[in-house]
Amino acid sequence: MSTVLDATDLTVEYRGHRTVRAVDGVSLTITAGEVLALVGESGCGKSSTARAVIGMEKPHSGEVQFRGRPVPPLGLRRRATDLTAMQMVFQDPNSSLNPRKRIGDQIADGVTAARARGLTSDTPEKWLGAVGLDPAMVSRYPHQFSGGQRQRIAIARALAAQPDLLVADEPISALDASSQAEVASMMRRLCLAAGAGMLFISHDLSVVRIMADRVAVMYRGKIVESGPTATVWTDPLHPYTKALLGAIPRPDGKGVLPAAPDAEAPAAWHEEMPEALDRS
Amino acid sequence: MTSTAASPTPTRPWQRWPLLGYVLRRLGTSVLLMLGVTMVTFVLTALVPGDPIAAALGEGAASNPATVAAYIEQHGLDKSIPERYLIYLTNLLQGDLGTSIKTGRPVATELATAVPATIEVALGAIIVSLAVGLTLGTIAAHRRGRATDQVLRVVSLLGLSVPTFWLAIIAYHTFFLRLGIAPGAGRLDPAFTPPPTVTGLYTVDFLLGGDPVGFFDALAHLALPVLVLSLFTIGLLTRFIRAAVLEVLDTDYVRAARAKGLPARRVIVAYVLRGASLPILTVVGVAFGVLLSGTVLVEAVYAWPGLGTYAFNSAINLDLPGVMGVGLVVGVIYLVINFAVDLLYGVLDPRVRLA
Amino acid sequence: MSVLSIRDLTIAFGRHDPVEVVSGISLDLTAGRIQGLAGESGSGKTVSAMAVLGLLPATARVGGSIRLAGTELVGMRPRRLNTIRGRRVAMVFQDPSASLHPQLTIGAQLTDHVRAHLRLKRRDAQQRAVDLLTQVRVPEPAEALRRYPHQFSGGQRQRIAIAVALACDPEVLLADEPTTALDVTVQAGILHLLRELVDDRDLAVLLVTHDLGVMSAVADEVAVMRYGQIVESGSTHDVFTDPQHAYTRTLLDSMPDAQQSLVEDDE
Amino acid sequence: SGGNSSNNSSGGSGGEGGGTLVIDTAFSLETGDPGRNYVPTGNMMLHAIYDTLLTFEGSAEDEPIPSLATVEQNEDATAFTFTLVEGRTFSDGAPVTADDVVFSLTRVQGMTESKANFLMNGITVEKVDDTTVTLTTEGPSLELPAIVTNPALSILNSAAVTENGGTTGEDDGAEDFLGSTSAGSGPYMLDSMDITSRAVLAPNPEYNGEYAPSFDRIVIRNVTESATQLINLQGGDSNLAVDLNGDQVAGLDEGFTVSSSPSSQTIFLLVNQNEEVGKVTANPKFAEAVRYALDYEELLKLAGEGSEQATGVIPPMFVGALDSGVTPDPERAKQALEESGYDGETISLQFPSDNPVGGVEFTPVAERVQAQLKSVGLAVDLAPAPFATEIEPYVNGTEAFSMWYWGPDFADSSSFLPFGPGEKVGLRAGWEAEDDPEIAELVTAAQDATSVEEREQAMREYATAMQEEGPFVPLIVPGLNLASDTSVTNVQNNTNWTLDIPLIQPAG
Amino acid sequence: MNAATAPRSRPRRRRLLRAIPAAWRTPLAVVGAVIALGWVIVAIIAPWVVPHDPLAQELTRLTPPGEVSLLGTDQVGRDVFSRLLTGARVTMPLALVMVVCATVLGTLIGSVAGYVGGWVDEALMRLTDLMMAFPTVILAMIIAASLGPSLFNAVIAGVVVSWPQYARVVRSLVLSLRTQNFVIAGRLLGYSPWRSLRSDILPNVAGPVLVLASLDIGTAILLLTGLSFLGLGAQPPTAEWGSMISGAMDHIDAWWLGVFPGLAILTVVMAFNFIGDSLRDALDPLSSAEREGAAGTTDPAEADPAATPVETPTTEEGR
Ligand SMILES: Nc1ncnc2c1ncn2[C@@H]1O[C@H](COP(=O)(O)OP(=O)(O)OP(=O)(O)O)[C@@H](O)[C@H]1O
Ligand SMILES: Nc1ncnc2c1ncn2[C@@H]1O[C@H](COP(=O)(O)OP(=O)(O)OP(=O)(O)O)[C@@H](O)[C@H]1O
Ligand SMILES: [Mg+2]
Ligand SMILES: [Mg+2]
Repeated sequence: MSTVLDATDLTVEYRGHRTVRAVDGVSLTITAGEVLALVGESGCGKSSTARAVIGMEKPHSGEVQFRGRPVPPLGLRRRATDLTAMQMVFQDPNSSLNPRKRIGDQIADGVTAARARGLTSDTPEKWLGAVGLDPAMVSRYPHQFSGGQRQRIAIARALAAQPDLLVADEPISALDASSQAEVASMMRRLCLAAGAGMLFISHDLSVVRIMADRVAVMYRGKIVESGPTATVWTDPLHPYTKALLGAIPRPDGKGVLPAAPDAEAPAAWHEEMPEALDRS
Repeated sequence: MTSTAASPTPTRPWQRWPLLGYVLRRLGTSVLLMLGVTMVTFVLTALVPGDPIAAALGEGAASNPATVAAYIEQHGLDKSIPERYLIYLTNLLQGDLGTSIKTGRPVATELATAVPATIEVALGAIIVSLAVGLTLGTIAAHRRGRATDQVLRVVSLLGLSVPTFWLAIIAYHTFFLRLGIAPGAGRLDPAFTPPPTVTGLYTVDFLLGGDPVGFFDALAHLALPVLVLSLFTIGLLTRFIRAAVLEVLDTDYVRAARAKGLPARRVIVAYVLRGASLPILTVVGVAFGVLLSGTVLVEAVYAWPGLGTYAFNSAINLDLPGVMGVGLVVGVIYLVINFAVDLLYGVLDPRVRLA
Repeated sequence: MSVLSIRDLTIAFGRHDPVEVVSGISLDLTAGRIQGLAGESGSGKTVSAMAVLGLLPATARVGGSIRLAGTELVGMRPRRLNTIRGRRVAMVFQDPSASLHPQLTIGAQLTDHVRAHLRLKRRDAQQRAVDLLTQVRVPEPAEALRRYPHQFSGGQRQRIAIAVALACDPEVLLADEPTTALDVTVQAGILHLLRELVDDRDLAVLLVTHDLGVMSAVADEVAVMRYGQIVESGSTHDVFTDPQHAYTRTLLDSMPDAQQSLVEDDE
Repeated sequence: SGGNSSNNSSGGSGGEGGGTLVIDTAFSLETGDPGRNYVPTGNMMLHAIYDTLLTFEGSAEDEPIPSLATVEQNEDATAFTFTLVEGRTFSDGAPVTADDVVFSLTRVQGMTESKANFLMNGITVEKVDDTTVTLTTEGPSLELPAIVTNPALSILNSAAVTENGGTTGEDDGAEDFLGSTSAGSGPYMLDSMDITSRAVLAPNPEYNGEYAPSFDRIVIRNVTESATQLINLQGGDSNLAVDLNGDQVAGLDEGFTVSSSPSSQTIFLLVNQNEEVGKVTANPKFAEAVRYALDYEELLKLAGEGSEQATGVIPPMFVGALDSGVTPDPERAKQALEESGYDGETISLQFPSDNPVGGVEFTPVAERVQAQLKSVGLAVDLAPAPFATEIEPYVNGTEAFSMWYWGPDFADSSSFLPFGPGEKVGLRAGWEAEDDPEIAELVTAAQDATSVEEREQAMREYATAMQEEGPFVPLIVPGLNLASDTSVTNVQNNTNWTLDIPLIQPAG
Repeated sequence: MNAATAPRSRPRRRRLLRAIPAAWRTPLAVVGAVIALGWVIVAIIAPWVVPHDPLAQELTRLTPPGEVSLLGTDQVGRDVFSRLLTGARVTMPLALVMVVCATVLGTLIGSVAGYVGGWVDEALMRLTDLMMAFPTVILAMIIAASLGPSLFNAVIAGVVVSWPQYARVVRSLVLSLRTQNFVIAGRLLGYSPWRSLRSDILPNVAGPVLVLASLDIGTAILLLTGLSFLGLGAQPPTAEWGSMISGAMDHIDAWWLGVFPGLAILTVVMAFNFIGDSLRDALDPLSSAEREGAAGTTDPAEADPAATPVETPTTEEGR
């Protein structure tokens, strides 16, 4: 399969009062039709990685290649047409749609982007249907939808552009617990149907388990463990991965308290374990 | 100029501030800003289609060639405008604000009396509006949607609607002449001698000189202009503080404070107002500028020898150095206020760093 | 024995045409036990908890009865309620960063109600605060008193918030989604802490959460709310293993844990 | 609120045997140095502090009377011998000597940057002996006695002034000194002065002249708004208001005395004779049309109490003034307008808007002029500007049609000769000497007169000619309204110093 | 499952459309609208209804109200009532023009500064700083004095002093919008910067700017009348309220000269302030919820009218 995304040695820094190195030497590859999940605790640099990948943030060092060509940072210039094959779905459904524009028009923008690359794309109504919404609602405004629905619309807009790569930054964490799994599986389904690759970011390992082909566990800016989801889930190697998995409370009614790490951040979590990377 | 950054470094505010670098940078931008202010004023005044000399000398002397020549020389009016600006800047660096074309006195001397007079009124008005605005704004926020809130809303919007220049004379007529409860015009009763100048604020100077009678007289003369001026800022602050308090009232930390069973008064003072202090501080800075503007329209009525009158007279008399002086002073006041506001930010909010 | 008993609690909002958001729920909190309250967003969990402390806005109308060891709390005058708030019934809010005042030191927020309720001297109150911080395992407690909330991590902040709630030795603790904003590893620590405190102090806890995993891990009893009503309640084990109400079942089924992986084959 | 401030009346009580006199006026004060002063408030204040060689008493301004000196003039009116009266002293006890006179007058001559400098142009000062000084001029100068009454030519204590930086050259540095204390021989002394707010006078203990100080303290306050002056007077915060207009004093009740009299100023219309500047206004018929179109009595109503119709360029109280002014004649005006070649275009009337003269605001007058001219078919729009902006085009003679005022530099008719063709004001109307050689001759005649009778004759002829052919339309001589409460008496006005402070007495 | 069950949310009108009727419902807004409308009507029909030519000096001067005319006559015998009505034609349109110009200019500069960023932002913001360093009236005074006093120049002065606040507000709005996900999403779809600004950013800036502008009309009227009062605005014989008051200063005993124009200014400014304040309330989610009786919302989702309650089991998480 063809590689759509190849990020090597990405480093992202935020300069300010003190320079924060949010991403510290992260390498990722995604092939077409594959879902790679990036998990880790809050603030570990998942979003920063996603932003660097899509070009919203200029990496401090390292390189991002999309289909073999470098991704320039999103500046004042208009984005090159073929780069519109990279799309993103954001965490906050409230801010990912323009509140003053009908949702149909917003999805249509995706369609236009696909056409500009010489591809065909369905009508906004079709896309609405595809994400499980009533096609009759195209002429509504975003505020007339619930958060979950808005997230679906955002997904429809991204998919309407017929992307080769979809970057989804915690697309489901703002959703009601009961619909998280459903939206996640829908995304996977639609993405794979289009033959696109997906970078799926989440802090919730149990969601990641059901939908990702591969998973990369991130801790404090570094990837500490990666490999096929089932392998990592059943047999974690890195102490941090173990702690992460162990801390998930199971709704089994058994009253078992999840294991809690002693201190806030045991030294072992910082350990580099080359054998935990690229597991098979 | 401030930013929030979360980093667990030292504990005391003054230890945390890398003050020197900050102050230096701040000074740098201030100097640039002042340069801009002087330039704008200079250009504006140079545009004026009049002859400052004729204006200053008036009828008789304007026809006396000797005097005109002396004037032109004294004020360097024969030079080109850029040249004059450069000379002005050079003198400025030596603390010389030039000489008024109209009166022939150093602008610095004239401003030295005008500025404190206005500052005294403006400060008074700020104090009054803050006190009233805090009270009314907090009450309105607590009673939001109820009758009290509506009444306060109308009252504060009314305050924002009154033309000050009109109110000034009406208030003077009413409170001094009709009711006899306000003292006459000016900063002091004619029977009093101004206190020895320390700060230039009569009330403060009287206190420093240990003269309570003079202090009360100065205070009484301050009352009417302050009240008239503060009507607008009371409205401004009340509306604003209401909004700020509302925002804070809706936070979890206030809810948490109430859940702790703290007395209502303590919740308001220690938690709510504390939480609203930053936006309030900002709007107080804005209000100060509004007040400085307002004085122009009010000072004449109260025979108050302040900056407003001075600015008006300088502008109308084409007194270039005078206008420049006003621009400069007002710019400095603006910078000082902004600086003070930013410093206070740091004091009031541990999250704010001066960076 | 029930410390806090809620009977037929109704809550409505709006003066003109009131909307009832909670319609007659009953719950009993018992010392030394954690009562879980689950349910979807907007079902009325938070407002029910707030009604106990009289923290609802003036537009809310509360009906029914809430009794704390026999004393009726509904309709109690604010001044008297203040002697109960924080002293006998305490509350922890969802967002640890939002429930601490950003401009006040931890010390001030930990001691002001202690001094108001227990009339302790400053020094004693501070000593008490240090003890509390030690108990909730905030490192360097003495030093921590002088710091501001932003100088702590999210987990630490929630621990501090819990310490604030426990400062006056309350009998009842209302915890409204105390771990939702935290990472799972941090969440696990807080859950342990909660369990420990309940066991050590004989606290009665109302734990509001929508996370069934959390519920299953720490709650002794569970009540499930929907549309302002309790649709199912019972011991945690029973509810989770043998849900009676259809809604509870849907809820459990939709959990990712209950679902099969969508990834068919490894590559 | 204001709180404890019930001393409205006590502060300003000037009645009982001295006490404080509070005078409100809109300040034009610039300096405490007589030699540098040439503004009304300064004159008012300095007249109470300093004596001049000659003076006027109150509003009696026909002829200067002796003050520090008596005067003798020669036949040609070119040499004037001043003999100091005996025994007068300065406030520090030093006697007034001829040296002081020479110093004071030459000092003004030396200070070229002083606005008063021109008063001494062409005058030579010489000391004869300790009590005698002569002033000589090149040509006949009957007005010299009037000139030396000007407070700018006050006699200073030369010893004190020299000690504090005073010189007779360009390097004089005594202004600051004279701004904080005084060095004169007048009834009062300067106690303190802030040119933006107030000047305080105290009695001169060494005073030994005619007008002994009768107040313990005189406070002259800067109150720019006449409305505030009125309220202050009514409310008892001041005893005397200087700048009230006719309507304002008309509304005062019995508790107040008003001394209204015409000022020596004249408000007039200027009609430019320069074709390049004025186009149609340059036609003499245009001025005629304006002159006869106006209803002067109606205009006068705006000016109120104390004002008079301007009968000509010389105001009524001066030698040579005409007895009656122009009688309106709309028909004549319309005809003249037609003859002038005017065909309906709108003419701008320029005037200074921020400079009331004797309480008369220019704006309503201009509005009324506009309305009246409209009735004869002359369309005018108003183009006011601040004095400072307006004065330059006026002085340079580039205003086609404007409204200005003229006041004498000293109380003498010769101050009105500048209206003549080719003279200072005449030129401002684009009126060259050759435009009207006849009137130009009349001006010379008036200037060169050496006897009072000869002069009066020449003046009258000049005024008459100006009224018929001049490019000026005198409108109003505004009144000066001095309003005072009952605590003071003998409030008199004067051309030179507006209000004669030394004359004022406490009532009762 | 919730994919299938589309929420039966009540049909809702656009937020702005919805906001206006809500705002109109408050008594304050109604009073403001009625007064403002009244003055606007007066301004339109004034020439036909005034009993006298506002410039004609045909009456006895200084007669009190009721004697020869409704509101008395002024110092040159003009009818105060006619001048008052005519005055509405002068100040109000100019204040509107001033606010519109300041808004356009400020929005333009602010959005360019905010969107382009970098040194352009720096330079433009220093410029606004510079303008804000002068108190408005003083700067306006200097400008009016140097351009020469006239109403037109007063408006220019007003624009010069009031655009910076718009620039600031717009800039900060644009700055925060620029990083909003929907703007970035647009850019990822290949929007040009101009298109992004036009279709994603400016429409979302419009609301707050509109509120600011409506609150500013009152201030603009106060500024213009204030300048006229100082003699730097309207010139005689124009019937303008500020200069009418200025003329009245010399006739303080003829109270009707000043009181009526003062009240006219007061009522007009008040009306616009009422409207602006209500509009702000209506657009401000917190208080619009409050007006609907839901004071003290505990649920932020509820506080945001965008996130309206939906009667199906499937709504999003509270936060
Ligand atoms: N614009 C920024 N400026 C400065 N620091 C930033 C900025 N954005 C992120 N950071 C810091 O970079 C680090 C990584 O942030 P990032 O948003 O990538 O984390 P994340 O893994 O997405 O966390 P979350 O799960 O909370 O979204 C954090 O410490 C954060 O504070
Ligand atoms: N102040 C208020 N005014 C009007 N309605 C309110 C107010 N506060 C809450 N509500 C409504 O009451 C209902 C219950 O809200 P509540 O916050 O208790 O839900 P919850 O179960 O805690 O949900 P979540 O899981 O999202 O926290 C909601 O429909 C909400 O819209
Ligand atoms: Mg993130
Ligand atoms: Mg809740």
